[in-house]
Amino acid sequence: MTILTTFLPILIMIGLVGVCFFVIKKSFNFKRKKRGFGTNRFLVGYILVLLIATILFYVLPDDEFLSVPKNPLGWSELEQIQNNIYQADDQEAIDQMEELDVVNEWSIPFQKDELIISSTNNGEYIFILAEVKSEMDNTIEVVHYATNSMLLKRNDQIAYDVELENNTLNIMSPNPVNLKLQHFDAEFTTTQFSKTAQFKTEYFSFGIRGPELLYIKVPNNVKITGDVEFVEK
Amino acid sequence: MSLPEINTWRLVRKQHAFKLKSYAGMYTSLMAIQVIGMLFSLGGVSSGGVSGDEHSIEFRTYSSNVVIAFTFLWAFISSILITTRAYRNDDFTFVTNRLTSNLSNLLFLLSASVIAGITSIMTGNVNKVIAYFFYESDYIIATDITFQGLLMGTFVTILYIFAFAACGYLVGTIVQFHKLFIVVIPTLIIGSMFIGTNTHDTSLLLVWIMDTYGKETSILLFVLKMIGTVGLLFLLSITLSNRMEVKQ
Amino acid sequence: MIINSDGTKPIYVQIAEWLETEILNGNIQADEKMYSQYQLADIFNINPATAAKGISILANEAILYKKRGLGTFVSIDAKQIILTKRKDQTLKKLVKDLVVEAEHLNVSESELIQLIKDAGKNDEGDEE
Amino acid sequence: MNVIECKGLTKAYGRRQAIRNLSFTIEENKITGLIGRNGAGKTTLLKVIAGFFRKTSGEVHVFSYQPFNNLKVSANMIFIDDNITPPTALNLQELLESAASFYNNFDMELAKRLFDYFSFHPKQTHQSLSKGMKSTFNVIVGLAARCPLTIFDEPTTGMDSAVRRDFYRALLKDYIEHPRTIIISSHLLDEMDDMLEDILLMKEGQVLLHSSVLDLQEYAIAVSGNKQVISNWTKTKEVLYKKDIGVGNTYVVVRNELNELDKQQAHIEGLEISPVSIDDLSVHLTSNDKGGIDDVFTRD
Repeated sequence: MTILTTFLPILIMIGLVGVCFFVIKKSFNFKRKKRGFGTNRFLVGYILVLLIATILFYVLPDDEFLSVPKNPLGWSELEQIQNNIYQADDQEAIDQMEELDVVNEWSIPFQKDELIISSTNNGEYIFILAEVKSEMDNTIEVVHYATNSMLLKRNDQIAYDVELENNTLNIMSPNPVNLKLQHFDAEFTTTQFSKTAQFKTEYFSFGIRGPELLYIKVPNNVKITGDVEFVEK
Repeated sequence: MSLPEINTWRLVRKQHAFKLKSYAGMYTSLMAIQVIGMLFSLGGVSSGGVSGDEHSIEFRTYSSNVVIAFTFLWAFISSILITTRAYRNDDFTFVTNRLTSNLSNLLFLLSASVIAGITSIMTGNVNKVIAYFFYESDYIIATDITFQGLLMGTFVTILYIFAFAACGYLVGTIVQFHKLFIVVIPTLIIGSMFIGTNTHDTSLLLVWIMDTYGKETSILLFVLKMIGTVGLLFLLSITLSNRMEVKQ
Repeated sequence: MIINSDGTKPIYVQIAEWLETEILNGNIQADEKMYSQYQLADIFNINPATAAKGISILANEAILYKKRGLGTFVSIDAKQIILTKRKDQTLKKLVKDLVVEAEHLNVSESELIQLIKDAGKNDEGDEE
Repeated sequence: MNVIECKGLTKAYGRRQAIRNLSFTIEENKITGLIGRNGAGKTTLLKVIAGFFRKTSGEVHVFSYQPFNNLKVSANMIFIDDNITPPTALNLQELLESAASFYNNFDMELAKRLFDYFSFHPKQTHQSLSKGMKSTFNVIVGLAARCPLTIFDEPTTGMDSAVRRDFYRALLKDYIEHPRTIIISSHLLDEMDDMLEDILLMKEGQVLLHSSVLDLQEYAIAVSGNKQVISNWTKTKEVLYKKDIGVGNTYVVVRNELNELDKQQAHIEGLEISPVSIDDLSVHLTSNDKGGIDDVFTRD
């Protein structure tokens, strides 16, 4: 078995070379035709297809495209972000973290004096921090932060949502989705000398978006219970 | 009787022009092999997936890499073909000697490599456009390449293709020198792939090639290495064939 | 004239004879320029060197003369020379053959002379 | 001035010597016929002259250069044979244009006129032509190129006799207009001996005879008559060919060293004397046996 697995790629390669040799040799005999659909026209057609595709490709609306992060984060950096979040004293400290971006904000009117925070998430990748405001403005503010150096940080299919139901704040994880991703890569001959960011599957080893954070601020008369950690002021 | 002086370089250029027209098989075979390469990469040159508790991601990568690899093969094989009898003596119908014949072949292979390099880079766009319009996707992620980067990439591709052509040309010339090499050379190449497989998992030759050329990160050094290699290969071919007779 | 290439007579001899006939017929007058070897080569589809030999035969016999840089011309007494030559060589040889053949066939001399006389009567006026 | 000079020229393939110890010179602006049977080494000799093959030993000079791999020789020489396989990607028109770009003296107008005369179509491809048409196209290129040295190796293969005649005529006319050194190899001497100046007769890789056509026409003489008389008569002569006719008659070809007296003597003995065409002569000289094919059947 091991011998087979060692030599199989080589055998496949040799086979492929053989097929290519056959194809090249067959098509090498350029036969000129007096009339009819000659080889010449195939060549012209081929060049046209290439040109059209190239023009089309460069007029594609590339603002829709995501770009590969220039400095993808590794395990240690991601852990550092987690630690920083843990140790954050207040929202100001969070805002100062370069690695985090605000993805979404909610401001929800709240009259009651007890808030239960419920999360369907097991809390692996999202931190839920709460702070009791000094004012009594009858408003709950929620800010969603996500790691900005990850591939997917846009707020659509995989966005968290919050919903108030009586005195329960439901934090709803995005529904599990199967995302399809097209990666338009540059050629290896191009990337050999251009210092471009390379797309790697490791980006996903820490989840899709890296550490995320929901920062909840409640009026000071409200008592909070549930899946939440408190930020002492 | 005084004979007119022959300007070698002018003759080489004439032969080059002649070969650009008459070796049209190079273009058709290039097209055939690139179309095959494109078909191979229709579903993406590589694909993979990650699935966690929340979501799973499937991704497909589109690029010309497969086509470029196929084009390398094309350069190698078709350079062998133009050293075969049917093509080798084409220019001996008209004015030539070994040197001008080889030099014009070199020029022709360079021209063909330029065409092949540009088209092979362009084929990636065909795959990307097809993927964009016909395949469903939630996200498109594109490797950012500046125009300058693209030009350099094309240039590097051309160099690689030309190097493969030079290899093929040498192999073809050696085979023309003695038919025994038809057996010897493939045996050596295939054999070299197995050498080192037990300890290294990959062939020592391939590792060396990858280290010398593929992992070179300085463009200047890379160009110098390529020019040196190609020059050496052609020099060998020319030296060998300079003693060969024209058999029709 | 179509060159007879069955080998009975060398082509340059045929060329020479053709030229002689041209002169005898008056197609080329005395002191007129003779065909060049190239013209002859073209007319008869032969190598110019062969044609040149035909011309040089006639030049040796003084039927033609060469003017340096101008070409070959017909001599004044070309006709006379040709006639004498044909009489001396061609006719004598024919007669010799005739005599030998007559001996083979046991034809007596007087019989032969009678035959010649008869033939002469029939052909009278054909040729001068 | 000599265009081609060979001295002791030998070309061997392994042990077999295709041509051996050849010595001859060909002068400028002559049409030479290279005559010999198949395998006599004609093509090998021509390819050595053309610079395609390397000599094994001896000397060969073309325009006083060593021809092998020589650009100057190549530029002033064109080699036409029936193995020419031009690129399949080019049509006839483009082939003519290519040839014109390589040869300085190429006469496109002549090429065009011959092209039309032989009813070629510019868009035709060479590989679509019949064998005879291929040869015809090749000789058009060979003629129009007007190279100082023009070599035709069996140029008329596949041509019908009318085309052959046209070709020889065209060759001669163009040669008269533009004298140059031409070598034509053929085993069909009959049709072209009139336009040749010299003949180089080859046998088994060697030069048997190199002389002008004019001399060759008088080289030998044929005598036929009674077997007994002939055998007496030929005792002192060099017999080149001998063939029995009927029961008591013989036909012999002898070296022409006869004077008028000899001829008269022969005549008196009842022998018939006739000239030998150079075509027949070349056949007699190059045959392996004095009796020719008949000898194969008369052994007992």
